[in-house]
Amino acid sequence: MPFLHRPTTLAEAVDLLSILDNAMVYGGGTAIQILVKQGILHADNFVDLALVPGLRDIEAGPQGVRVGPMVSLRRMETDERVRATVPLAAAAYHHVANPRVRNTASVGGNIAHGDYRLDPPTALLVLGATVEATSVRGTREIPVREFFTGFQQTALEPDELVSAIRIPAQPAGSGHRFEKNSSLGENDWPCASAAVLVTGHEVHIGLGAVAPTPRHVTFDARGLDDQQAVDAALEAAEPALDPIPDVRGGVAYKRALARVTIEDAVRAAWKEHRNG
Amino acid sequence: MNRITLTVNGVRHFVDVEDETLLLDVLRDTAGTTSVREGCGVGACGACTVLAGGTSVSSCLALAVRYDGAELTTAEGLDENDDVVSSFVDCNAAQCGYCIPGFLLMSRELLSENPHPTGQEITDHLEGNICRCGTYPEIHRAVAAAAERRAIR
Amino acid sequence: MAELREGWVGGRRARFDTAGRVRGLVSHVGDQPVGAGAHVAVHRSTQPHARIGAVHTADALAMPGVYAVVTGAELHKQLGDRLFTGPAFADQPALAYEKVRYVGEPVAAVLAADLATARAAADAVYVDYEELPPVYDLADALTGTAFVHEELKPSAVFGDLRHLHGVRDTNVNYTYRLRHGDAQAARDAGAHTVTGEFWAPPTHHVPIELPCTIAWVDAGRLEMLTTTQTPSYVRQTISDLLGLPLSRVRVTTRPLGGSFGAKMYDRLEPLAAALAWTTGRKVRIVASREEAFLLTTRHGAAVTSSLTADGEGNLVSAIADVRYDTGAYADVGPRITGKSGMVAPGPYRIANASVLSRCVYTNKPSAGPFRGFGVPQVTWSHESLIDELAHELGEDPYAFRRRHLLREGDEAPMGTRMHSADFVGCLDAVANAIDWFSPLDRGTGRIRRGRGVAVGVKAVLTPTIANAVLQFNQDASATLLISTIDMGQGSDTIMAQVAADVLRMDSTRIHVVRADTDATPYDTITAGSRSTYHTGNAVRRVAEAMRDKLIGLAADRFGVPASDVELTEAGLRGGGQVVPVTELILGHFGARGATLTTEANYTSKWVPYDKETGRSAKVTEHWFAGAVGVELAVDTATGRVRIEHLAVAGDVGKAINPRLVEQQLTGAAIMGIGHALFDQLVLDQGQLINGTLLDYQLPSVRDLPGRLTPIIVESPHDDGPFGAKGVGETGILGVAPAVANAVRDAIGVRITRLPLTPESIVTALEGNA
Amino acid sequence: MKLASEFSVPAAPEKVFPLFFDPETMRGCIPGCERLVREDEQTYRGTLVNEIAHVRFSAGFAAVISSVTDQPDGKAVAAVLSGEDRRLGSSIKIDARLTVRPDGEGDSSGDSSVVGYEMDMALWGKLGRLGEPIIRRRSREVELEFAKALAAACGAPLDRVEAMDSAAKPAGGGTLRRLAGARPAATAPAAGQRDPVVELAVATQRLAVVATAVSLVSLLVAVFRRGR
Repeated sequence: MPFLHRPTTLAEAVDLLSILDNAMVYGGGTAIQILVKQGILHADNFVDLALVPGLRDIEAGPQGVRVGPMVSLRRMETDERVRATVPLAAAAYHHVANPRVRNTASVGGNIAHGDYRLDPPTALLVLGATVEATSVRGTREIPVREFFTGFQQTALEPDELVSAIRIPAQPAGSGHRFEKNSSLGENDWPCASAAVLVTGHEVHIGLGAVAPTPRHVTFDARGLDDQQAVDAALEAAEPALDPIPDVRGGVAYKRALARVTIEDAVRAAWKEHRNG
Repeated sequence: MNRITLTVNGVRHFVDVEDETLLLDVLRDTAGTTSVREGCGVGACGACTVLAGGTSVSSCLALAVRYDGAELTTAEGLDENDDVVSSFVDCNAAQCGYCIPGFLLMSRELLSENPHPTGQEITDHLEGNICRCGTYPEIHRAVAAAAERRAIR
Repeated sequence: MAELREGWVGGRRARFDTAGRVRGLVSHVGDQPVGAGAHVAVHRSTQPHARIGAVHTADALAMPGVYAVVTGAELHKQLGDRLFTGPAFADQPALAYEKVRYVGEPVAAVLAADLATARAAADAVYVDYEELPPVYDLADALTGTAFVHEELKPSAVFGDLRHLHGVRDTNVNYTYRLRHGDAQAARDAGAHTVTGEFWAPPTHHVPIELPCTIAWVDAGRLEMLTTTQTPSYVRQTISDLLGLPLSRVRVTTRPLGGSFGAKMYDRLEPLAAALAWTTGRKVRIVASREEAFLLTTRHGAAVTSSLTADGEGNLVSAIADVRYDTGAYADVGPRITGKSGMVAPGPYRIANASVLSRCVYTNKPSAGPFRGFGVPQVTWSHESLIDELAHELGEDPYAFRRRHLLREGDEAPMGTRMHSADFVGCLDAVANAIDWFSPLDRGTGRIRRGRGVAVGVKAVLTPTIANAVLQFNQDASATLLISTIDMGQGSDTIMAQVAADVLRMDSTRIHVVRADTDATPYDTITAGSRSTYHTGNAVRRVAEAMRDKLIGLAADRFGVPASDVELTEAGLRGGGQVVPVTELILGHFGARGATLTTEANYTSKWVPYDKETGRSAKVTEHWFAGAVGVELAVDTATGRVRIEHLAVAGDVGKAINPRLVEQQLTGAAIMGIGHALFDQLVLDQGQLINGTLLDYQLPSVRDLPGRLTPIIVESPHDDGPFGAKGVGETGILGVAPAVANAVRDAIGVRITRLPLTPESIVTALEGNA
Repeated sequence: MKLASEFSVPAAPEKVFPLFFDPETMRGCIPGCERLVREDEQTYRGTLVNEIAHVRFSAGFAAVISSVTDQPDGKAVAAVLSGEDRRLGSSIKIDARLTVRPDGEGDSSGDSSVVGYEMDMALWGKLGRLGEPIIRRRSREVELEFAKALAAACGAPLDRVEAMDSAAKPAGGGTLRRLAGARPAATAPAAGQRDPVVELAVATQRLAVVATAVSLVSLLVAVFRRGR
């Protein structure tokens, strides 16, 4: 395993990232440990954020929540303020893997992994979240909608770390739904997932596992009834569907499942919005 | 080499570990708590579950240095009269038993967070543990029974 | 008294040490420290089929903490062709010698101070290969010109394989043929024929405990502690491998953390023994999960079959061409090919049957025994066919089966009569449980419901041998020595129940000794659901011998004939006197703590298959009969199947412990649900691509049916201990076809390839539309 | 694993072909190709090195031509490539078929070719265990890199090369015609139709695409560098 650095301040952490060769941020460590064991991760240095104070904070206000990178996924599903302010995000975090993984995996590591199948990015895309990226050069803000640049690639520079994620509060009266479908065991990775937010005038859809990156689409929902909204959603999502065939399904099946997932999620969110 | 302190089932251990040493190996080789077992090595089966400060962790993916100072509980640390243990026993919730300590600790965590779980909540909390003998029905009943026992007290 | 009876035959007592299992206090092989021993890691082939050139070990040897790097060539230099072992064919080397035959085959072994060093050093080994044409699948193997083995090498053990010795230019290592009547003519003349091309993929057992073997040399003897279901077999293999008398090999065991067939015959043991013997070091080998996937698998099997009825709906012909893909090494594949091929027509009265069953080498990880021993793969075929035939004839699939099922005394197509195999009782039980004849809400929109049933038949492994030794202690406790391995099925518990029932004693006072070939007597294997019947019979006999011995002592003491003495809970009673057992033995020996010893044997016999017809008047000691009924819902949009109710019935003759029998039935059904819906090993040109638990699909608590109903059917066997038979495999046989039949009922589509993934269902629906 | 695709190069076949005579050009086109030599009539050897996100991947590989076929609308060649990365304990073997034909549709000026490939790729060892989705995904990106480099080498104007990039954006269709999952057609070696010059050209081209596939391996290693 690479050398483990354990900085105790954020400044020290970004310094390390700027000077070390082949350094990688060690957050929750769940994904990294798996890759280490598979013998294919060849980082020379890990920069462990566990001892940096303040990175486990959740700040909540009427505008939204600001979440430190070392906050566990589990807290995102259980924290009352998160559940009240951004329930769609709480729902998506709840669906990741299993409770033990969610206890360990971190919000920052999860998004930095950039994997196309992860659940939380779908909700973060829909809610218009922002990633705070910090390096020795300072802190910049990256809209999540610009964060996923390629297959397991993100907008982060090698010397940057995720120092926070800010999620704007869900609008009052909006309807939301997170839907996830696996294609093999019930507890398998998703084969298609969709987070949907319906507000007074538009619908946002975040898609997981149906393309090489998490995808976001939106459309104007004014004047539509529920069936029209579903049709509009499927039409809007169509160009975003670009599934990778694998043991969990071929392209045709994954597209079909994505459409079912979108339809179910839009219907449920639409209904909640109407009833809400 | 790092010197860390782990409290395992109430006993303090002072251990020298490498950066890469996994909590699983410290628990098995140093603390001698062999109920913590490697089943998959990737956090997917739950056989290596340990409670750290009451929170479930896959010890096969956990760096030991990160648990310096932690209070750890393994299945050995639970009393035979513990509600969850006795419910598992009474419900016959073990065949070969290899995975059961992991289920036991997950159940403990669930009931400490949620004393009256629904059937779906029990399922949700145990989803990441594999019992290849297929003892799920008995385990599910045991968790519900433990919740009832606690409620009666 | 009632408590005492809970521990006798028919009682529902809990397993030994459930509390210890729950808290993880039962120790397993991997928990044993090895002290200064060497940890072993294996360098594996990156070629499916290649000649081995140079094996470069210098980099590995130069690493600090590495003791030795051993290659197949080095082992062969010392052990010669004894390096090749296997239960049916002596074809598998402990380390690849001259050739590699699958991706992941062990090529070199590193011995090091710790496991991490050993694994790093194993990565540093590299090998020059000369590629050979690979054989990836059954089609390649049967029609191509590349051969996995130069010639067939049947092991010395089996006389019926002798004629295969030295046969060249084939990948078929064993062929079983059944010819009963003229199946082809009957098919041609029949009124209704259904046909199918069925596929059951390779799968893995995935017991959660990883395989582990520790071996060392002690005073010129090779000793080992290992995760195995077959200690007696392993002792023989190691004896043959090292050229030692059996008395100089000791195999010891601990309870297994699950196995299901994964930990038997030649796994880590030959390599561990060879390394310990040739280096003199104590060695420990533990497989990682990824490695465990390569040690053995369940046979992928293709079945091309037909079933024909005449104008009156009588079954007149069953034809099956069965191909088992056994991978690079035969393991027990030839036995599976025969035992399972012979039941390919199914448990039905069929006038004419023809089966061709072949065991085929390919360049893939070896396939071996797995719960069901090849029978689920043929059950998949015959239970799909008879269902389809019922549909074709417009008959109810349950009633059609029931009409044709074999009854007590009927001769099955392979020539053996049925006894204690209540197929009708099992089928009725599951049909009742799922309310087969009640109206079903079939659904109108996206969700469609259906019901299905399936019946399974399997023969117990025959002939086999079981032995038992009983020491009755002066304090009225007992020590039972058998070589049955408790791997979760509860054998230690039920064997104690059998002995306690005979000896009218408290079953918790009987300790069952863990198999240790220095102490416990020979037992063929713990597998194929054979232990309850065979070892159970040996235990019953050894207890009866002890009872007779105690009665003899009491008769002497009372001065009455033995026939006047009776063993009761209170002690020995006769001639108006009663003496507690403790006092009887104390009086006999004049010493506290003394022991009485008895021993007993049970050996089953068979009549070998007729060479021409494949038939036998007694092909098996007894039959397993089971049935599964399923009610399920199909989401036609996603293709996902939700099983709402699954009922599983097994005829166990007599349940020694109904609680454990029910658990075996439900546990097998849950494993079967995985096989039905998603569980499979995916290989791409010889490379396993889903060999981690992140990708390999196992049933979790989320995959449970809404209801799961185990049903015990008891049709006592004349020769079983108290009428009992085993149950470990019965529950799994019919699960996949019952699910597929219910899917057929729900959406009108017949799927013939397992697993029934949502994609396969959606695709089939589209094809049907 | 079967991979198949085709892409357009903004140059006529007559312009594309000569480039394949030049190992230097090919070396420049194949992502990560450091060395490429012709050993004999049928055999080529090369080295692929990739340094992406700090990971250095190095694999020696060999390509052996098994057949060359003239077809009514172009040329086809079949080859077998094998390579090995010892450090990662992995081997790769590819049965591949490559075709080049004039682009009938689209470009009205006629200065366009379609390069098609069908590969049956076996990846054994550590990398093989990772499964196919990553490789499939990476194959598209590597293909695009190769196609762009080839187009540039053909002397296509820079704006057209850049246009390939945008046209190849996911779900864009256009220049990149993805046929993933298509089964390779059988290739019958046509005796008597061999043209040594063409053979060499197409062989090298074949080699290029095959090598492109090998470089997928290096790219997917890079994938994991970025994992968190």
